[in-house]
Amino acid sequence: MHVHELNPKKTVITMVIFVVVIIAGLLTLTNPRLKYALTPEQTVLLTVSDDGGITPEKLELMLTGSTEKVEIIDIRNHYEFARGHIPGARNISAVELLEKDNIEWLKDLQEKGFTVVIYGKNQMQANGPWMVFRQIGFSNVHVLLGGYQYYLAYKNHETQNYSPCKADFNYAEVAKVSVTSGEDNNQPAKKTTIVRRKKKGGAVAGGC
Amino acid sequence: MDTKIVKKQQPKYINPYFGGILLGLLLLAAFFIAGRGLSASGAVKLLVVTVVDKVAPAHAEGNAYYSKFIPADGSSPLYNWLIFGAIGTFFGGMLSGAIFGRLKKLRVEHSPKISARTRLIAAGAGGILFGIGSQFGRGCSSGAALSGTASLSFGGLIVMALMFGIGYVFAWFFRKLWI
Amino acid sequence: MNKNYLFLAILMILLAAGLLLVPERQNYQQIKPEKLMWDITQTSRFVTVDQVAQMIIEGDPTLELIDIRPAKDFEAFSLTNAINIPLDSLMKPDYQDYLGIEDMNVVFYGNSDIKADQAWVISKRMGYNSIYVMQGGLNCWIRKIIQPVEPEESASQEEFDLYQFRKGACAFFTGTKVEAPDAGKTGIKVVKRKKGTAVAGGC
Amino acid sequence: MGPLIPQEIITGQWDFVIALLIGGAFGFILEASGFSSSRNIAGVFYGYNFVVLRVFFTAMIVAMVGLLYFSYFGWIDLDLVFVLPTYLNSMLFGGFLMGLGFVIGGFCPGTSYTAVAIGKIDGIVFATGFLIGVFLFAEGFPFYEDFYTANDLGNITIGEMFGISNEWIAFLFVVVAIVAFYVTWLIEKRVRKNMTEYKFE
Repeated sequence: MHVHELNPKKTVITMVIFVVVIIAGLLTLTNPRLKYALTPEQTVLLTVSDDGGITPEKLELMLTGSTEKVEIIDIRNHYEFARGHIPGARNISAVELLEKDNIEWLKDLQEKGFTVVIYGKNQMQANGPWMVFRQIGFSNVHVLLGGYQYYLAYKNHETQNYSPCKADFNYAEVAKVSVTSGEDNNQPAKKTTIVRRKKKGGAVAGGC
Repeated sequence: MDTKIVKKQQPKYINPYFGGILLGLLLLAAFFIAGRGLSASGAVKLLVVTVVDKVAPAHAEGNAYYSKFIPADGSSPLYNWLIFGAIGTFFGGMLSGAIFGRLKKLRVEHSPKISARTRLIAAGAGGILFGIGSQFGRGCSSGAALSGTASLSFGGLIVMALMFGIGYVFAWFFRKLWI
Repeated sequence: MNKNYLFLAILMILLAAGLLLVPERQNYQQIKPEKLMWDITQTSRFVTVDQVAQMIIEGDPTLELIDIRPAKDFEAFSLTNAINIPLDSLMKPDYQDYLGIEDMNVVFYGNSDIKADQAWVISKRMGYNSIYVMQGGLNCWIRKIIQPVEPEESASQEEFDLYQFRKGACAFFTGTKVEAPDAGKTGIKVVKRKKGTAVAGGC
Repeated sequence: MGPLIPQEIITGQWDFVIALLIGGAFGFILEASGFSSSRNIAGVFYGYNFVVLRVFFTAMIVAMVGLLYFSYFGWIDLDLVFVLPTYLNSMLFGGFLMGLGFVIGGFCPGTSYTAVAIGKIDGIVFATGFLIGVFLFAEGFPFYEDFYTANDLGNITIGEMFGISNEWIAFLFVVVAIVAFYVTWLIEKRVRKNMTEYKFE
């Protein structure tokens, strides 16, 4: 054995430093409380399928029938909830949804085989939270199609079929037809008259 | 034997495991900073490309291998990470040699059983074989075998296994060169 | 043999064994579910059709419209200079390159805003920033920009201004003199993100 | 956060300075470990000096384990780390030639640079031969262009190839390396007893 191979003191020191760095790395790791159960690719498949949405008709059936265990979560704020909500719904506003107690409760429901339906004032409001729940593994969570607005309309029997993702127009046709109507008010767009607009209150932005 | 004499005969090398760990950490740093490992053969490749491009530009353009490494923007292939790495390697070696007292006048190191001329012929032949082999293997022992395997590339493993394996297979034939 | 060698060997084996024992972790580039939920509750991701129309008319170079409808629908009609990424292909590497381009504001749109919002949620999860959803989708686009309704006389001045803008925009998008949406498509300036460069929020 | 340069955290001229520093450290470690001497290197094939194996395997397992830990901590994005693509036929042939060149020449390119740096003529000759070899390869490239790219497996990792996780591969490497260290130590002791002429330079 060569002299320089006799006592690996420096080797040990370097190695220990390396190990300390790695242990420090391990200790500084914060383990996430919530983990994604679906990969982004699986989430894409979920959005493409029509799985996970529940119509008001179906919700009514589930509530009246005794076979299925259903919990309803209203994610609007407390004020809106107080003004009216689906009977039996529990109010957890959107920002509170992922709080520890609520996650525990949802896990409990999932184990007991409950179906959970969440809704907001329209489908958009509940859409994101529903996707988050699905992505973190709550496959029993469904979203109420159309939200509370459409639910009310359904209750008052003033609805047609709810199909939010369909095209309401044949866009190409409409755009072409408008060419003629556009010529009536033959008014070229002047850049000077155009002012950048921020989102205004309900009347302007909420319509569609 | 007097310990002093033993120590004098012994070379002033660092512990190989110490060197190994340092090299491993350096490799890790290279991955962390540059996203790739160490390389030695790439610089020679670029040097060859540059020289051929200077001497016979049309020939270099026509050859699929040279043209791969000639930058499209007309800048010199020498202005490259690999070249700077190789220059660093040279001076790093020189520094170490100076520190440990190995930086001496030009000399040939060879086994006492062979002449210096034989050693040089062998070195040249080995160099040519290594040069051709490193291009087929996408890198030499540092680029493909060490960095490749450390980054868990299957190709790196193949090159490393074959390099040492073939070395052992043919070691018997060339034993006179070394022992 | 020195005991230190034994120590080194054991240390190295333990270190490697540690790799096998540590619990699995997720890709750190994706944002945490908590953060995702927080971003979802913010309404700042929405842009109105008026804003989009204005950006198109002004030729805003940072605007990147992404049409998440199937390719067939996209062929039939699309907004000026929109790029088609059907929702089911959102995660394909080719299309991922369109997201996360520096200085570009991505606006998703579909027939309505629901599917676009879903595309937004997935992209947000992947850590992309500067992404938006066009509120109401194309249905709203047609109702407001192509077929604007004149406000009642009691309406405020602001609403009349808006109506004037929409009529102007309508002429811009449907008028024969100005470039039609279809003509614009040929000149799409495709900027692809360089392979391997920073995904937004990498560090 | 890493790797820094592909993510453009470090940009501009700095990367050449870093290349110089990394290369310098590389050369220093090689020389200091004794790689500037071809007889030290070739000893690995005859059992009288396993320094190559020791340095090489130690570096490999440290870097491999470190890389996997760094990736685990989120300090480095393995997708952005260059994984050498695998062209099976060409790499097998290349490995064959390099093995042959290794045992005949006694250097590899990196070590020959350091040998040149401390004034070894055999190092200079090897490096020149290497340059000629690369030139010969490039000149003959049209003849084996197809062979060069045949059997392209892409940027495949060892774990993917054998269908087990890369963590297990790293663990196996560590175990194999440590066993190899012990066995070669025994061999070296026996071989050196019978060797009298070998002295270091």
